[in-house]
Amino acid sequence: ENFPLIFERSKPGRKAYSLPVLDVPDVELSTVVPDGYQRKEMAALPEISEVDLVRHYTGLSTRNHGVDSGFYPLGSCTMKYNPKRNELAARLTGFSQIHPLQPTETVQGALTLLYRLQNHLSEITGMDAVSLQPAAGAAGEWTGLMMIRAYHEARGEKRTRVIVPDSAHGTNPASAAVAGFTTITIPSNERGGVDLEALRDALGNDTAALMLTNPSTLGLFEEDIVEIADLVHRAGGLLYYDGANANAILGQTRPGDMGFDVVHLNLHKTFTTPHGGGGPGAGPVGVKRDLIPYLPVPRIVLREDNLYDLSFDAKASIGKVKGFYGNFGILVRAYAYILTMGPVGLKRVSEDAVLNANYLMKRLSEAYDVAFERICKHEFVLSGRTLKKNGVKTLDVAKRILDFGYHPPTIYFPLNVEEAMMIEPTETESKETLDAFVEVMLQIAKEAEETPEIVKNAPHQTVINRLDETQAARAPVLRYRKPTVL
Amino acid sequence: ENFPLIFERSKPGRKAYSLPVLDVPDVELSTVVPDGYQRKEMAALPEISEVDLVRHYTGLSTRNHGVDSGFYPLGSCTMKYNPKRNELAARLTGFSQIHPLQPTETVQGALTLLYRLQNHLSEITGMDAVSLQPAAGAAGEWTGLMMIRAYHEARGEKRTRVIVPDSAHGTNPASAAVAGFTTITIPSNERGGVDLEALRDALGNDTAALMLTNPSTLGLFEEDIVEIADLVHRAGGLLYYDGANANAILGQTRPGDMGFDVVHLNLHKTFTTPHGGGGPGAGPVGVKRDLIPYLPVPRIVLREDNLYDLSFDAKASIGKVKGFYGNFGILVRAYAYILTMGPVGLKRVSEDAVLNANYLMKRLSEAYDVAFERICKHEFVLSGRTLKKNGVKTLDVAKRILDFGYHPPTIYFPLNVEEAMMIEPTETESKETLDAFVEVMLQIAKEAEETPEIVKNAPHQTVINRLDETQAARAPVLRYRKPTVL
Amino acid sequence: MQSFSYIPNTEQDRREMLATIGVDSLDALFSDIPDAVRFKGLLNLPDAMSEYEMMNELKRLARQNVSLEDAISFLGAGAYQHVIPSVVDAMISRSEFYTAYTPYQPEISQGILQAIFEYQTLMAELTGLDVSNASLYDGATAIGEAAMMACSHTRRNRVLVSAAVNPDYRAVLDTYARGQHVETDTIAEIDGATDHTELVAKLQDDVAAVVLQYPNFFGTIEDVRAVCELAHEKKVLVIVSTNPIALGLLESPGALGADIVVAEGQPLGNSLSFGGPYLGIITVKEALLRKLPGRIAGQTVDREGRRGFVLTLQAREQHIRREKASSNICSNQALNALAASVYLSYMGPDGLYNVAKQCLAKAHYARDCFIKAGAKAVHQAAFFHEFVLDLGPRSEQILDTLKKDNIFFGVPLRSLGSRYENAVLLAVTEVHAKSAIDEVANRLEGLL
Amino acid sequence: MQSFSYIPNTEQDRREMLATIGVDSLDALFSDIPDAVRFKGLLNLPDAMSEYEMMNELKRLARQNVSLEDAISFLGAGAYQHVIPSVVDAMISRSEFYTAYTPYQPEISQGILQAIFEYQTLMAELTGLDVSNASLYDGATAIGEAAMMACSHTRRNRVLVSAAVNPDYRAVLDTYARGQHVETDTIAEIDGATDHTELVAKLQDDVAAVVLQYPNFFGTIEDVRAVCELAHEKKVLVIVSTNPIALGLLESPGALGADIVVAEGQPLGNSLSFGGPYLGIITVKEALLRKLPGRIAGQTVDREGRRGFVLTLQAREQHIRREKASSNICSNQALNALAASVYLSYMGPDGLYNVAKQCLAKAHYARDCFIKAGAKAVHQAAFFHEFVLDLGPRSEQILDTLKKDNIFFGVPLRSLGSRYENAVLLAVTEVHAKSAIDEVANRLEGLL
Repeated sequence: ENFPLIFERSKPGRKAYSLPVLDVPDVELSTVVPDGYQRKEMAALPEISEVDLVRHYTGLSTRNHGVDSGFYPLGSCTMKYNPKRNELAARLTGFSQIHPLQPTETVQGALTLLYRLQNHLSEITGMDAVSLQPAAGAAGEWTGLMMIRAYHEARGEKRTRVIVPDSAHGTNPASAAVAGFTTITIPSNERGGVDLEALRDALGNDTAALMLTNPSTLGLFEEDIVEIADLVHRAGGLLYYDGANANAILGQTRPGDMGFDVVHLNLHKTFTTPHGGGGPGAGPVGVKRDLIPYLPVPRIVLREDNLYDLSFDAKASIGKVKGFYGNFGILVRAYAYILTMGPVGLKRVSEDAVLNANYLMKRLSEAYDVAFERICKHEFVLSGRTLKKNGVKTLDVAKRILDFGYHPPTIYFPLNVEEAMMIEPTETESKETLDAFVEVMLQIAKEAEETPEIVKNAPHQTVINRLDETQAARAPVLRYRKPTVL
Repeated sequence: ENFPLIFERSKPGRKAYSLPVLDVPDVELSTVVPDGYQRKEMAALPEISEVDLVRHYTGLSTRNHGVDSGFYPLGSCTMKYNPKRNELAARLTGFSQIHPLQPTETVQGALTLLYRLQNHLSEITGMDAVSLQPAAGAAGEWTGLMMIRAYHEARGEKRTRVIVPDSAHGTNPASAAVAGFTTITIPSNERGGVDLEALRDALGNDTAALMLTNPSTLGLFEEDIVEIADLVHRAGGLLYYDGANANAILGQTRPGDMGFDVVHLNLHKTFTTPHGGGGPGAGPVGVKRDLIPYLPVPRIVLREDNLYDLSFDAKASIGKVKGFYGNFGILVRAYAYILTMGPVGLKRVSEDAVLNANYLMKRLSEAYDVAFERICKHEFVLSGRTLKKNGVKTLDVAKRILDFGYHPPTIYFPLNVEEAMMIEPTETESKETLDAFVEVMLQIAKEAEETPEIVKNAPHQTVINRLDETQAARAPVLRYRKPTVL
Repeated sequence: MQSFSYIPNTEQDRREMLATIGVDSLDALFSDIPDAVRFKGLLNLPDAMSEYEMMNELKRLARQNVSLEDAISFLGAGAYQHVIPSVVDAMISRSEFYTAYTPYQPEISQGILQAIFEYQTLMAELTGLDVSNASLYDGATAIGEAAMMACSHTRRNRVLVSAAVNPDYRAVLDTYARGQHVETDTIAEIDGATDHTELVAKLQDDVAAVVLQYPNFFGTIEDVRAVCELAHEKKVLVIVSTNPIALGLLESPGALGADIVVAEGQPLGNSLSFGGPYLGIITVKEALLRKLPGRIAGQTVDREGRRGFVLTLQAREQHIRREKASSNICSNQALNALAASVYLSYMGPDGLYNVAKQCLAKAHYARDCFIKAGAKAVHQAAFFHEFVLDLGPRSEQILDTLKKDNIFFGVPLRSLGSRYENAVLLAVTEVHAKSAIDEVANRLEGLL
Repeated sequence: MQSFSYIPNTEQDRREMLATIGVDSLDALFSDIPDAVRFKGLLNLPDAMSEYEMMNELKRLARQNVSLEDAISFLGAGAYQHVIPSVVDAMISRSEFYTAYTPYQPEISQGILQAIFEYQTLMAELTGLDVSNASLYDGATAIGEAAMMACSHTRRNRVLVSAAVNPDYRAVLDTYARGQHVETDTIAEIDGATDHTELVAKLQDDVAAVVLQYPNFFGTIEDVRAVCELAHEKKVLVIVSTNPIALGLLESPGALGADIVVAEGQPLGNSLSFGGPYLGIITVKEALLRKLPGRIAGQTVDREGRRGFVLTLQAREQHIRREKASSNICSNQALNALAASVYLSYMGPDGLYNVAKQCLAKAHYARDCFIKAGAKAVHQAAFFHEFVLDLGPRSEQILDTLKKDNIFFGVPLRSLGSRYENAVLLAVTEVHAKSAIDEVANRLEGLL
């Protein structure tokens, strides 16, 4: 039976809403709304009682898997536990019910928090200044690249190319494009790192930047990072650090110390803010001293009278990149997390994230091909190519995993590994959870060998089985329409 | 696979808790704790991380059916929607973080609320004064009966018997017993009401009170209530109103007007406070003027200086019936509900509760025996006796209902109806929900006829099927013990 | 027609339903109510408020209270301010828990049933006894239930109660006792502890139980072991009311010999909420199981052998026993019990020990500070996290002055008699920062 | 070893895991980081705080802000105070929603996928266009994305922007435009509405789109229909930034001819939160679907024919297009979109109309009151719930005086040039009681 759409629960005349009675003189619409501007047909919003609404969304929620439902080793997404205390913190009335345009004297607490968070993120990344504005990782990339562009332009240099490794997230080249750059993709070497020869070839006086995720999406630390930084800088380019994988390096090394000039962090990955089913996130961006003039406005500053303020005074700034000051509610959560962990805790995060990943990789290597045989960082990539002999694809393995109450790994990414499965356990998982997951993965490998149909027809335990994605794309149905009654 | 117990998720040395570091000089336990009073063996509490704890209880929650999960027509329990706004109200810091022994000047808001709630409940029940202290309906019954005892004793009368109809909740006779009375049970007449002859026979100069639920647990209004009240009063007894079914009469009639002397309400039924999986509830008790002196202490009073206060000054009071002043958090929710509904809304509640029940009764009468063929109030009783020819019991019907995502009705109660099913839809359900439930009930009746095994072996869709209750009682396992490792 | 968020039926629904029923008006559905007692017109209540207005009104009332977030409070006496981990409310706010009823249908109630089973285990572990029920109303009523149970079990009808038991608990016990024609008798306290000499004198054959508190109302760590020995010699049961936090560090009453342990469970993750809803804990020795009031969850198996949980031993309960019942409890404090389970699972043994240790250390530190500031100790006995100080004849004014700065120094004990005329009871827990204690000590010094 | 609530591994776990891996220390797992760039020592951050301390610290910071619960505020300008029904937070707090990632695995993500599908329907309905995506970051970036999309679709690279569009939105659009080498040009406003004469003059062949706001930054109900006619004659797309609350009452931009509608979705059940997270709404005509940035959910069936939902048309997205992408958006504001869906489902058509009507009526009432009190109207055009008043040369002091009583009268517009030197922009919604408006009018009268 189909789970009804909220529109299918609607009944004309039913009402849940509750509003104060209008206590000022009512207005005659025709006297205040220009002719032809009164809405003729009301939007077909559902008409539903409160309990039916609550049951609808509660029911939908139970048809969804979150971190609180079970292990979620989705590579590159850092699906950590989202602390409940941070949810409370963000909902404090003094944070949730303040208007962004209140006089700054009346929001000193909020500005203090933002100022301190900027400083903490600077310290964590080894950068000189941070802007908290970008709403997501991709927005951070774009902001960073716009600053790199401004930097080169200010120096009178015409640098139009951004270099990215083939293992990069799609957002890297896309962000380069929307920041007005063209992209050069360079291959990885046999150890999964940047191919230095290819890099040297790609570098030139049109090089604006190299974008690097380190550790990479293969979960591998770029061992040649010092040399790479040197090469890029000598070519006149800048280094951009994609912080998607920063969970692996907290307190172990810092992008700033590695030679990066610009960095973004995904607070919804490394700093435990919830993913929200696809957002909101936050992608603060940090820069070295030379790039400070280009940071977006407004900046959060401490005035000489010890009050915090918003500063719009930055002639070289790339301007505004988002409404107001960033996803404040997310920033509160990240600040709460940093206060909770402290320097010792954050270092422990990277230790256990890496420990868990290596442990899992080692144990899974019994039945799956490990893409690169070396110590990994917070994640690693398996290849499902060995299962193919019985026609079992990585997709099938992923679907079979669903039957055991886990979210599967990221699949078919990175692009440079055949039948890739990218697994990131995070430090918030216990050894028991990893062990139980290993048992399932070994069982699936065995099934792929012995009873491949079970895997190929998976999932069997979910509320719905495999969906026809081709039909979805070929004849898109992107909204509900009320059936016409004949 | 068994859902693990929290103890089975435990691992020595794992910690979730987070406490401030001790900032005063530590104490040497042996210097402050008497010899032999330091705990030798720590309680075997689980050792678990925060995410594992959250997954445990989140997982347990998904193995439970609440009102938010679906229709819950559990007769006599008034399983209404529990408004979300009331949850917020009770959690306001100014309510949730106040100590009961704070100086009364610092809790005037709380006392105001309690005072007004007392008055509102007096108005709703038609009584002269209300105490909010009892923690539950049964506690309210006991409190009321203790007052009745005190009343008779104060008048020098020795009245030891309480009369209850055979359809009464078990708490009625039990409360009478723990208040020191003996009980006389009288049968119902053929219309489901009090048998007046039997009542006359039972009444005497030892009659302390008649306890009546009106409408009764059969969902029937006691049509002879005026005469009954007269009979009891003339015999020198008092009338006790069990408010379990007050949802049917809000704004339609009042216990006080019917002649009742003492009444309790179940705020967790009629006033939408959540049942919490079995509690906490609240069972305020209202009395007529003559019984005011016996109300429990403290009472909430308005002083002449317009400040609210707690008064312990009541020589004839039955004393204290609970710690502090009642289940305050529950009282806040009920107050929020009354403000939300107002007099018009509360009347509408009883109208739609009764409308829904009669509609459902009418439609179900197509396939089930209705115990009493008359207009019902907020609930009604069906008998499953007609299904018995194929060996299908009411229990089986209830279990089969589980397969459709509903909570079944109350079964085998009241005791005076064979194979009883007691159905209370409440006013918070929509006609569509009732219609869908009817379809399921009709289908089950058909199954009982055509494919009885489906019903007898139900449920089929739940996380677990029928449990061995005999074994549970015969060899009780009431706690977990760590398996001994050999 | 005015609409209400919680009432779905539209005017058209109502018409259709009336037609199906076969009556022509809603009024007809109420025709069984005699006209003489029909309520005409509308109840005299405030008009319905929208959600926004209602919440504003309640926020206004809430702001008229001084919340402990804005105060320094050493109030205890049965309700204690503790750190409540955020996970507690997050878990009890899962609507499948809080919108459910008592788990009568086990197949769709395994969540709550298992949670109760786990709660029972935690309570048994903590108190050192065999069996727990699913909860009682609160610490005060739990003593009442325990005493009545003891009388029922021993077929005796006299209960001795230490004067060092919380006076509120004693008052509630008295009400219970009056109900069931049980007599209560008080055993005096000396230096804040139960007087064993008087106890021995009163331990007659008709005594069902001795009730004492550990740590007691004054904070004193009572010699439970000695009392148990004395009582058991006379086949008298011992009921110990305890503080579950203290049991992170103090020997369990079960290990000391108690037959029944009761407690106010509020300190286990339940908010103060002006006195309720709280949690009544009760655990008993196996021998008393069949007299234990309230719900009990038990483990069993389904038809396929899977582990599951049910409400069990219902023959004890009011809905079966009816007029033969010795307790009438039906609904209880399930959600508060769930909060306690989440709390204890979160703290673990180490965390609970740590909380208890901090309470103990901070209480001793605070007592020393306040005595240095000029307050006088009233008792010399060993104590856990509460203690009594004498502030001298200006006690009332001093408390009043401190109150004006939102310092709630303690609970005045003058109702306990002349000895306590100027005495206050203070509770100190892990929430009290040293700086706050020092600040209050300073203020006190200036006032004494 | 210090323990952390979120890190389960015990010391023993770590030892066992290292042994399995085959290394002898955690340090060995970081040996791939060149020693020269290893971070030695500890980061210079505050020491770890317990939950209680952290929450106290954040409560302290929160109290340093004047929340709108303690103020009367007519601030708007892109962020609006509305009644948020309690069900909204209750629903988005279901952890299966908020702790999930983008629904890559549809079989275990039907909850979010269906919610997105419903959201898309609601947005299409509200704006009167064919297709919605799953959300963008906010109202400001939505204009940027819309303009870039228009350029990509028309293969033109010039965008005309009304001066009556929120200046913040224009600033963000400028940044987007600079990134993609697009030129933006401003169309002046007259009496708070877009100057059609200047628009006509600038509607050249290289223009991809005209951007206007409806109701616009000053609250004016722009003549969208006329602009659409002018623009479409030149095959120029029209992008309308709207306020979703207004659409409960005003004609939908789609019906007026808009090609792309964007909006700040915050007013739909999202809290003010000092500016974010908010909700970027975008809907387009069918013809533009393949250029629409961001996630889109679509309906399909599973192998047994059951209805289900998936992310679809992914060929548009950055992870497929990579360097050929015209938008880089990946994560979005799914939870805010869910809040908007819950809000709209709760309000229904009647509720949304009612909110809009109250905003309109109260804004007109307030404007009249403030003008009677001595403020001067700046524009005469028809407006929805925002309007501009001139407070004269003492404007700054007046705002300052009111602020001291926690009255935030409006947003000063002096940055918009000399005409607005002493002007403030006010927004009035259903949260403003008549009594509050009257009180402020009184205060104002005394100051003017």
